[in-house]
Amino acid sequence: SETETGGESAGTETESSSDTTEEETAEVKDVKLVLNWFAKAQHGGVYAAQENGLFEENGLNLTIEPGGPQVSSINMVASGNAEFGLAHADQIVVARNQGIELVAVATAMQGSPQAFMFHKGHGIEDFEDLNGRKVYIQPGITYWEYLKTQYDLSGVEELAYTGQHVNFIPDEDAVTQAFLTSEPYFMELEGVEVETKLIADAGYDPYNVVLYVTKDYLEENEETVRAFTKAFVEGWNLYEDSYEEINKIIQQDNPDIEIESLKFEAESQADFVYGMDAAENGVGYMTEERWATLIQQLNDLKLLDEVFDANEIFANDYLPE
Amino acid sequence: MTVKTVPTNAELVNESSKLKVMKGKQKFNLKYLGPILALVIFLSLWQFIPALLDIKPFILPKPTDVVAAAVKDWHLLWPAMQITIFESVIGFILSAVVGIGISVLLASSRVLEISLYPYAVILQTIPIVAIAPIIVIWFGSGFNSIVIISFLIGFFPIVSNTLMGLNSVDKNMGDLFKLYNASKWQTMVKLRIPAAMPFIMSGLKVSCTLAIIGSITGEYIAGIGGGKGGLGYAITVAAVQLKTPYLFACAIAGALFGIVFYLIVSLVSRLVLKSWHESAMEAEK
Amino acid sequence: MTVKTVPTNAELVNESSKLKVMKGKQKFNLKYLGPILALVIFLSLWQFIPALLDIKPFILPKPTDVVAAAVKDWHLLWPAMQITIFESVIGFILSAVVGIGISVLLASSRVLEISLYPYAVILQTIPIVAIAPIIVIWFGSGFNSIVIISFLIGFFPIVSNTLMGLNSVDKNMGDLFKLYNASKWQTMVKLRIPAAMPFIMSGLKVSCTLAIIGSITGEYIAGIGGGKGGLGYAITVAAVQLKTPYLFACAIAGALFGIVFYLIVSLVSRLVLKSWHESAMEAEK
Amino acid sequence: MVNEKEVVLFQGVDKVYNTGTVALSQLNLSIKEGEFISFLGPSGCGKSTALRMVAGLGEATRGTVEVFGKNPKAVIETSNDVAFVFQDANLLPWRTVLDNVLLPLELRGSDKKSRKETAISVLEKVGLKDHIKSYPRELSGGMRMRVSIARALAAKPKLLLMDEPFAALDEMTRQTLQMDLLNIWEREKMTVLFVTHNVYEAVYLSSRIAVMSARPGRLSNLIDVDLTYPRERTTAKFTEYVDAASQSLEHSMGRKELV
Amino acid sequence: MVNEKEVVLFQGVDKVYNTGTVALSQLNLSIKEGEFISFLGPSGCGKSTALRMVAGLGEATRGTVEVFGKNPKAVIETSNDVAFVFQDANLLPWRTVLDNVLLPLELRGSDKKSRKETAISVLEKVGLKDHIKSYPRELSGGMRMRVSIARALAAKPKLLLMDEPFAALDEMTRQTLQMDLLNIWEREKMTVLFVTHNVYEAVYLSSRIAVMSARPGRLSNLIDVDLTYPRERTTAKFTEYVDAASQSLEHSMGRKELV
Ligand SMILES: Nc1ncnc2c1ncn2[C@@H]1O[C@H](COP(=O)(O)OP(=O)(O)OP(=O)(O)O)[C@@H](O)[C@H]1O
Ligand SMILES: Nc1ncnc2c1ncn2[C@@H]1O[C@H](COP(=O)(O)OP(=O)(O)OP(=O)(O)O)[C@@H](O)[C@H]1O
Ligand SMILES: [Mg+2]
Ligand SMILES: [Mg+2]
Repeated sequence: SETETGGESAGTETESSSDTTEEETAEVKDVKLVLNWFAKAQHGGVYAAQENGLFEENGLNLTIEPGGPQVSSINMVASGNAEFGLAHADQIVVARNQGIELVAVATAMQGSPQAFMFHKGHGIEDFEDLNGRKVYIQPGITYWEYLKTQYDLSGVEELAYTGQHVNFIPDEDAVTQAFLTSEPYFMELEGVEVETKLIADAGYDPYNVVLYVTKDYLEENEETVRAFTKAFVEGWNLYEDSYEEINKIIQQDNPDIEIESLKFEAESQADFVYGMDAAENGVGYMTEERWATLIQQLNDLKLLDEVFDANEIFANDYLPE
Repeated sequence: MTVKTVPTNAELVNESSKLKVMKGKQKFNLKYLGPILALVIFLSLWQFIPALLDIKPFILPKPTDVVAAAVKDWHLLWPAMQITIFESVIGFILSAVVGIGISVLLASSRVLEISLYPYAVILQTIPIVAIAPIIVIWFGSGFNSIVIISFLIGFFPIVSNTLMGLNSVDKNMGDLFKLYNASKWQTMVKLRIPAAMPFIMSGLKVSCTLAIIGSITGEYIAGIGGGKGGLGYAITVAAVQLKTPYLFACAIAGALFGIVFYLIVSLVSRLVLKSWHESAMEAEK
Repeated sequence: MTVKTVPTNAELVNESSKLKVMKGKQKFNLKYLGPILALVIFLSLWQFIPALLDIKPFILPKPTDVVAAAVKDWHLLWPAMQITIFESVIGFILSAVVGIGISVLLASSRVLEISLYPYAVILQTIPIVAIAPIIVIWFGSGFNSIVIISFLIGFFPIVSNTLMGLNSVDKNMGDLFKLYNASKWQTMVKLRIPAAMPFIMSGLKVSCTLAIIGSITGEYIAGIGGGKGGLGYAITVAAVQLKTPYLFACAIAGALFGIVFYLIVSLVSRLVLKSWHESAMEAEK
Repeated sequence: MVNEKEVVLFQGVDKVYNTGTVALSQLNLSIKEGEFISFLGPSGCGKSTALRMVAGLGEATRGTVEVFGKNPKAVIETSNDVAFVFQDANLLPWRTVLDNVLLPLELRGSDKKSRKETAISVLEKVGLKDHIKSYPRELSGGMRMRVSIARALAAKPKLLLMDEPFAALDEMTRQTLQMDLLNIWEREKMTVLFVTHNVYEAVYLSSRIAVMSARPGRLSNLIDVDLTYPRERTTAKFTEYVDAASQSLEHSMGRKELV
Repeated sequence: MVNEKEVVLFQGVDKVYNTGTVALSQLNLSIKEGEFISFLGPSGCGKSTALRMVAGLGEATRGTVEVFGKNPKAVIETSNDVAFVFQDANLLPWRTVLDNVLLPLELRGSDKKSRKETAISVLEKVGLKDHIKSYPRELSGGMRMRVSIARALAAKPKLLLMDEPFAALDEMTRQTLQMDLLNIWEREKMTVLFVTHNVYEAVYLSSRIAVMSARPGRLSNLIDVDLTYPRERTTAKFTEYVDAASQSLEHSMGRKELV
């Protein structure tokens, strides 16, 4: 029912899209965004936009709902419990194969900060060096499937990643999955020296923290999506310089996280957010080529039944100029 | 003084035995009709409500979707089930043996009980997710840790029930044992344990189903080690890949195994209690 | 015919009452000494073994580390505990009410029991992680879902125990009710439920501790929604940040709450059973 | 007896338990309204079994048992006319003495105030007025049995079944209760089936005595006691009946030894 | 009695239960080795309470109880000399008749083969040889009580406590068991404390009769029965004792009414 009412109001919006300032201020729309984790610097843009009133300016009344270890934002968006979600690009592609038609409208990160983490001096040159070592990896995670098709990893002792590193730390030879933007910092804090190797080095580099909606929602609420995306991107731009203040807001939603760790995350993710393609095309920008590559890769992994056109799954059209 | 003798009315007897046969049939019908009807209703609701409300299979798959997924990926599902079954059974046996053992120990001394029982409660209430890494450090990743987690979850219901049972012995029977100078151990073996049997059995029933939850959760939090993954692993993978129908197939496989496990334990319970306890006794009139 | 009368030996009495006082004191000592000793031994082992083996605090924190972390982050820990307590209590009350209600319903008809009981077992054995998405979709992320998960975990031990109790009524008492033409409902209220009380109470004890596990796990799998996070959230975030001492503080807070919750339920259980059941009765001689 | 309505009818009743024990064999007996019939017989001859059948709590393996011309099960399911003093007190441990006695009245849904009065008055009769607030475990064996008797009397049944109700009582209490019971029986015109091992008691109370033999349980003799109430235990006629009953009982047991 | 060793001694014993009931008041009684003493008294006068104290299962509120010169608790904790036939059968429902009787022998750890022989022989004595494989719930009330008696006899105690053991039995079984009991008592030289409501039984069995009164339970009379065993129930002397005991009992109960 939520989608229906959304659809009606969207209809009126598209008709009078030329001069809508009056209507937009008159009619504030309630929308919900599900994060892909508890609030972090990854979501800095959202909080910056919220804090600076960008959503309100665009006629949106936003509720932010944090995710969690087992919370699937895709399920919540697909079922209509939320309008917007954040997820990684490969999750969005896989979802489509299950009949969940989503459209990515902006990405927070231009690449994937997903990496392997090693004890210092125990790093790897090549992914095949993982053989013979313990690797803590989340069961089913797609990049691991990808690596297994690219390299012979039959000698790896695969262990489940559980969100803790207590088993990794004492074992010099162990390898664990990690986010470049967070785990290494905590290791340093505890005096554990580590190195990292980006998964992207293997050629698997999906966009991370991607803003998406369902295809149906998009078709009926183009203006809302446009407004949201605008606020999202502008929020990221504001975050670049004001992250120290915004982090305090983030911490209100995730009080257990240390402000220093948010700072580290914000600084180490800057290149992913503002660098690469974003340097040229602005924050949130995506390319057809990257999406097509990802689709092809996932198809090769048999995670897709068939290859489809990348344009069906992403759109730069809603990004602000 | 009068003795009245009425000959056995053969017809009457015949009729009554006919009645009994009919009654037996009706009982049979009810006994099987009920569950079958319930199943049919349940499955049709599940099949048609999503269809009617247009709920997508990735949110709530219909039974047919689930069956299709199970058939398609049977070669993955079956081995996963076997692993989970194995882990759960071992975990359950561990919780039964250790649980009953510890209860007997605690019940044998009031001091021990009040000193150590809190730790049994802690074992139950401490969030296993939090201590999983320590379990892994001690027992290694994979099978051992999974079994330990399954054990930890199933352990407390047995302890709680067994202790309750051991402490609720009929006072007069206790007096009997006191009088005959029974040792603590004799009282335990010959009086308290038999008297606690109904409680113990109820604990075992709860705990056998928890053992499954335990081993599935265990695979989540303790990893699968070097070995093959069970249902927990399969569920994680299915969740990551958003294969909801297969995820449901895994969940239902777990649930079905749970029911079978439960039935087996119930059967054993009936056999054990048969000789004396009301709940297991066919009332004879 | 002889009547021998020996006057009360006042001294003798005095002596025996002195003896009783001493005995009382000894009992007191044992009652408190045991747990205290156990606690001291447990804590010292935990304190010194990591120190001896040079285990770092972020792998296995010592009690002092844990206490320090708890004190330092008390402003985070206390609100998290409050939330978890609230969720667990609501979840527990739900499972108690629904569990006992359903058991009574099932026990009132054999057909209902065999038709529906399997679904109660399913509710227990179905891996909650697997159906979490559906729970979240139906009940929303956060509080509601967490309570539902806590309820689902605590529900079955109550059903299993209550059913066992309702079905193990003394046959002679059952006959009495039959004879006096008691309705099903009267038999339930005046005979079966009171007779099942010890079983129900044992189920409640198990389930109150499970409710905590449920609400902590619930935050993992259903998120915290719009609300503030409880211990499950705190544990997750602490794990990522390698704040192992704080993680332990959270886990222990959960366990302590579990013990307190358990003690409260036990107390209620004693009060309820007091008037008649052996396990709760101070044997009078 | 003036009234000739049949209250209980055993017709060729056999009872074989699951275990193979033949508890009753070819029991034929018709009991008329207003009768006070006592069952005498060796331990294990099936007296309790027979009473349980009349109460609808057991089924005959062969033959029929009728109460008020109907199936006993139907009788207890449709009326409150039968009360039973079981061989053991069978009290609910979680109810006080008073609440135990109130039970049949509660189940019948009678008026709250009047039921309490009834209960207290029967408890007074059995000498337990001072213990109405006690729990069964706080009572002596004989007191528990008296509560059970009070419970049955409070129900004001048309058919009263009593299985060795006075066995645990001292002679004096016993005699008081015997007199009370006879008074109630005469006033309420109930039918009483009474099991006892005490021949004096049987003769003192009953209008008819059924003597049973064991292995398998059979009716071996029926003795009509033609004495007016209230009876004197010291008359020659009384002693005669006692001797007759004793002999009949001994005879029935002797026969058992032969089988 | 030749032997003058004291087996049981009550010295100024009071028993007040938690509930405030005064079950015994100023009980003074000394029982010598080899005595057969019966307790007669109204229901609820404290007979079972007194026996439980002797068995070490209850504590005196005031005064002392000694058995074999020691604290009763110490006695049961160090020896197997005391056996108790409780007022209700108190059988373990999960054990067969045979296993119930074997229990005290098992607990004592006696030889496996001989204990089975002992058990079967006492079961034969109480007429239950054919039921040794039955479970308690498959027995009649009287049969259960007989199992309980067999269990106590199988223990071959020096001090035997019996709380209305024969109340649920028919006269004939009762007389047989009375004779058996007397035989065993004479052969084994045990001391027996016996509670009964049957004055004939008390006179037939006991060397001494303790008559008690109620509210609070007190010893009101001690009657030495100077008759040789085996006794004849029909002699004038016997009847004299019965009358004396009955009167004493009535008197004691009359006194109660006055209080
Ligand atoms: N539930 C049962 N299952 C099997 N056998 C039984 C059952 N109840 C009674 N019996 C057997 O049936 C016979 C008759 O038992 P019943 O209780 O009717 O005897 P009774 O005449 O009341 O004896 P008593 O005077 O000792 O109470 C006995 O041999 C007993 O063993
Ligand atoms: N556990 C108990 N708690 C409180 N009061 C009790 C308890 N046991 C017995 N009494 C009370 O003590 C008194 C004596 O009881 P006891 O059982 O000794 O009587 P008794 O002489 O054996 O009677 P009976 O012949 O009826 O068996 C009774 O008034 C009874 O109510
Ligand atoms: Mg009987
Ligand atoms: Mg008594």
